[in-house]
Amino acid sequence: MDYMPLNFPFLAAALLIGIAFFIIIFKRNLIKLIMGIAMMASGVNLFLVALGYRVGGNAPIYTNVPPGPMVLPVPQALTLTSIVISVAVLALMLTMVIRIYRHTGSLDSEKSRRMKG
Amino acid sequence: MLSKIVRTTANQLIVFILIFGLYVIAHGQLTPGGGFQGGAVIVSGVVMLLVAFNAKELKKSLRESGLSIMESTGALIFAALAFAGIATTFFYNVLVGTPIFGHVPPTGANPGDVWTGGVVPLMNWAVGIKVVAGLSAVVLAMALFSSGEEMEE
Amino acid sequence: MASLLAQAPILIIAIPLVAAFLTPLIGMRGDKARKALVVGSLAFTAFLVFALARDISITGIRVYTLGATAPGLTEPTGFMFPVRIILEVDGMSIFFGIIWAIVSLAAAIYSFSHIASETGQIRFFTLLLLMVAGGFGMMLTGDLFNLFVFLEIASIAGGALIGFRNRFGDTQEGAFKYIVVSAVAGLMVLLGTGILYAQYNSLNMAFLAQAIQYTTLDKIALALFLIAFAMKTGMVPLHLWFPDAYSVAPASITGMLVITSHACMYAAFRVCFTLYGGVIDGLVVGWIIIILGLLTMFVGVTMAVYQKDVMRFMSYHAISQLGYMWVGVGVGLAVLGTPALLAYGRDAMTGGIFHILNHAMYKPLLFFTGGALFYYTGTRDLAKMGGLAHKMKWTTVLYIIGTLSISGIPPLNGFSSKILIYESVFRFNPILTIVGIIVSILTLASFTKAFHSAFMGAELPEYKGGKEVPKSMIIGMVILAAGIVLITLFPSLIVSWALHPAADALIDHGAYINAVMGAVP
Amino acid sequence: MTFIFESGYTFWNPLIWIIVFLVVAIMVYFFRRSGQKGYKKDTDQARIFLSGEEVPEAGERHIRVGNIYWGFFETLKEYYKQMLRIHTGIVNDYMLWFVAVTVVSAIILVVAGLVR
Amino acid sequence: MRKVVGLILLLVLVGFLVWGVVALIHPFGYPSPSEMDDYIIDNAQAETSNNNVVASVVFDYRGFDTLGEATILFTAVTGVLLLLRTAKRKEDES
Repeated sequence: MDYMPLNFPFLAAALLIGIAFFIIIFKRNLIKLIMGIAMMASGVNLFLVALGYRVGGNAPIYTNVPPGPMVLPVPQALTLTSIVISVAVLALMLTMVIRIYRHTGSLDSEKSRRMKG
Repeated sequence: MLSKIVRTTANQLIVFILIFGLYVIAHGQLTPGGGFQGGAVIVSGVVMLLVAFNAKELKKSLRESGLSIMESTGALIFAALAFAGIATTFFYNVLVGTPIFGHVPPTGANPGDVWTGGVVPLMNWAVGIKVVAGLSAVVLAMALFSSGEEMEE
Repeated sequence: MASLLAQAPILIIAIPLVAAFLTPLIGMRGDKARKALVVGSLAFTAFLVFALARDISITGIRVYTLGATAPGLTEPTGFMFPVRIILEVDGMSIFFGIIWAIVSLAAAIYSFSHIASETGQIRFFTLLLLMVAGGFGMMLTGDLFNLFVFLEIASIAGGALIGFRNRFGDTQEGAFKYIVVSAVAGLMVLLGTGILYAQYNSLNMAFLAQAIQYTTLDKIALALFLIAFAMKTGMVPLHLWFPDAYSVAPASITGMLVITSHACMYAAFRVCFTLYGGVIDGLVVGWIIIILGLLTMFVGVTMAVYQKDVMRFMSYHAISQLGYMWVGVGVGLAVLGTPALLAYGRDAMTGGIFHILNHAMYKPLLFFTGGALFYYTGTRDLAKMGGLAHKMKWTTVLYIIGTLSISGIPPLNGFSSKILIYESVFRFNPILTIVGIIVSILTLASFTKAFHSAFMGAELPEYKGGKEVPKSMIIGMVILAAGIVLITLFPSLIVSWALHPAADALIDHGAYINAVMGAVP
Repeated sequence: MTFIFESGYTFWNPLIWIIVFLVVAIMVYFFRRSGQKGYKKDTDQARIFLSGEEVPEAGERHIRVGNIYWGFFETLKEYYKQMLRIHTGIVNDYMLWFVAVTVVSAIILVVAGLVR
Repeated sequence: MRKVVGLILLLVLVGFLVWGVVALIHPFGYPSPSEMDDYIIDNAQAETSNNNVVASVVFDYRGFDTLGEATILFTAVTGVLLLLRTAKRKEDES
């Protein structure tokens, strides 16, 4: 495709981030909250990797590459880093939720809360 | 523990997953892939074993202290490779031009040569070791914890 | 020595990192080896930080290009843009580095006996060293994405350490809140970085500062950066996670978390003053910061008076004190465009930065004394304490030093920074000073209350048998108290050696750009 | 090595304060010492006297944290009620505040850019 | 009340993001300044002797980020193992 109307990939990223914020604000279940954060990470990653696309570009790897322009390599590297970071954060969050469930017997962010004020 | 068919199949499949993962790690400088991706592929094999057998069985062959040491070693190798160039600067690619992984490929499209990349392939291996050990430790620990097993300190 | 100094910026980050990787291997050989490794690496790092600080005060901004053929070669030959990651150390970064080096050393020594009865110590110290490395990375880097990576290292290590005492449910809750907040803040920082990358195709702060246009997208990115870092700092409507996380962590980690929150404040200053330095609408952003800062001061202290949990009480005070720094530096930002007031702006910024230094000394000290109370009594509830001064003589004296310092009682150091803020801010808007003085009075009142209920009174029967806390905890506290005494005695030296260079480094963003984009050596 | 600290308008010297404190401390020490001779441990003299009433136990004598500054909290009751309503302790609310402040500051920044 | 305010704020936020990506950012597929990436594409083979440009960015040009990333994974693994340890306390010596 030569020209993409309305920048659909960027639009998808923005909507993903919006939906993720909706989940994080309105869903009281802690697991859903974590899913929201995962979704937000995906949205940001999609935004980053879409920044580097060039029309008709090849992957930036010279092994047997057909002639033509190449897409930008730096956003891909950033996305790679950010994916691993989000995996690490998710693993830690899930561990904490397991622990919270063991202690309070609830996954609701209001019922499992002990500290306020 | 699932049925015998599943266990036998998993036992056979793990070899192929392992080989594919190692291939992805080893060709990180030539094809899409690298340490993180290949490591993740291998860990998916570990997860398959975890589903087929249970965490208690797997704990016998994968000890957590061993995984911890392996992970530290991988990280240390990575840091040491970065430190290798400190005579010029940190992260300087010292191996370019030497016989080990030092061939400079021709500019532009080429069929690819495994002995290229300088320190990059070695770093890929270090990261691969690290990711395999680290992620399997996490998966194993979570599985052990949720099945109520005691974990070693 | 000279070559060590040439590599100092990277070694400051790499040594704690490598020590952290080594800890699981060496830690198995026993307590002694582990403690030697932790203290040795941190002490060597502190030495390097001081050496680098001295060098920078002589030679100016230091850049270090990772992976280039020479550390000073920031741009590829014949091109006008940086490609590699560049560490850039100026007066402001090394100022924070000094604070971080001192406090992390004190916290490591303090935690030797504070957590001696717990399991999982090897992993505790691994994470502590990783947190140190993350903090140094945030302070020394000159690259936006690298800043994000180190922000995440510091927050993940901090989050795991908050949940260290995993047999209590509330620690897990505090850790979860912390990690959720830092994950969202980190992702927003990444989104802002992506927006800037899309427009200027670079991640280097100096290059971006030179190229930035202040388009609408840049404004959105500025809002994302500013509010995300402000949330990590604990600015008022976003402070709600702060007491939850800080009160449940082991006391040594709480002391370090204070400094990571200062590191996030450093990042916010760096974004406002350097990255957007040439184009920023200083009055608007300055007023946003000032209003939120006033709210921070006031709400923090009034909530603190109300608290009954000793660590929670001190966390609300930390929030309130952070407000002083925001106001001081916010005034500096607001008058950046008006040359008539610039001298006062510089004074206000110096005061705000001075307050950061003071706060970094007395707040960890107070948290450590709170941890000592917890160690002695096994509870954080002030209502269950009383008469502890009979047994804990050292802790009492150190608590008094911290209290006088935080409430700004002369001659202690808190007074010098507060008077600097009051006088210069009064010229900008007198209301700010009035609020500041009210907050200071409330601070003294609430600390008197806590002092009375914990230390004064007759010796309670349930605490008759105890002893003073172990030596290493006292050493950790004494290091920070010595810092307070030193600043108290020589405020003018500190101002001229450390604070004016730091404030000037923020104001003079041209020098920061030139260090990277200038003539290639 | 100068002790004087100049703050733009005024200057002040921590050394003077320290000397004043030292003098006060020495005076306190002398006053205390002058009464020390008549003080004997473990006699009726050292016991608490409460108009002849029964003296309560140590634990009940101590004024606990909840009773200090009662009047202050009574006066500011409404303020604290509002404050505690905000401090819910639910993670979702924290994120709502973040969105709120981000959106408001973004609007301020963009609008201020249009006005100027 | 909370729901209404939250939804309005969320809509404004999404509005900002959508406005930004539809009207303000460069059209998808045409990254307007790309000098740094072009430099890397052109010189990665000669400088790092690497066919895979992404790998040379990940491990060479931005290798420090990758060290940080590996550190984050290490941190998370250590943290998970720390939090999941069986919470037994050593006997108090004091």
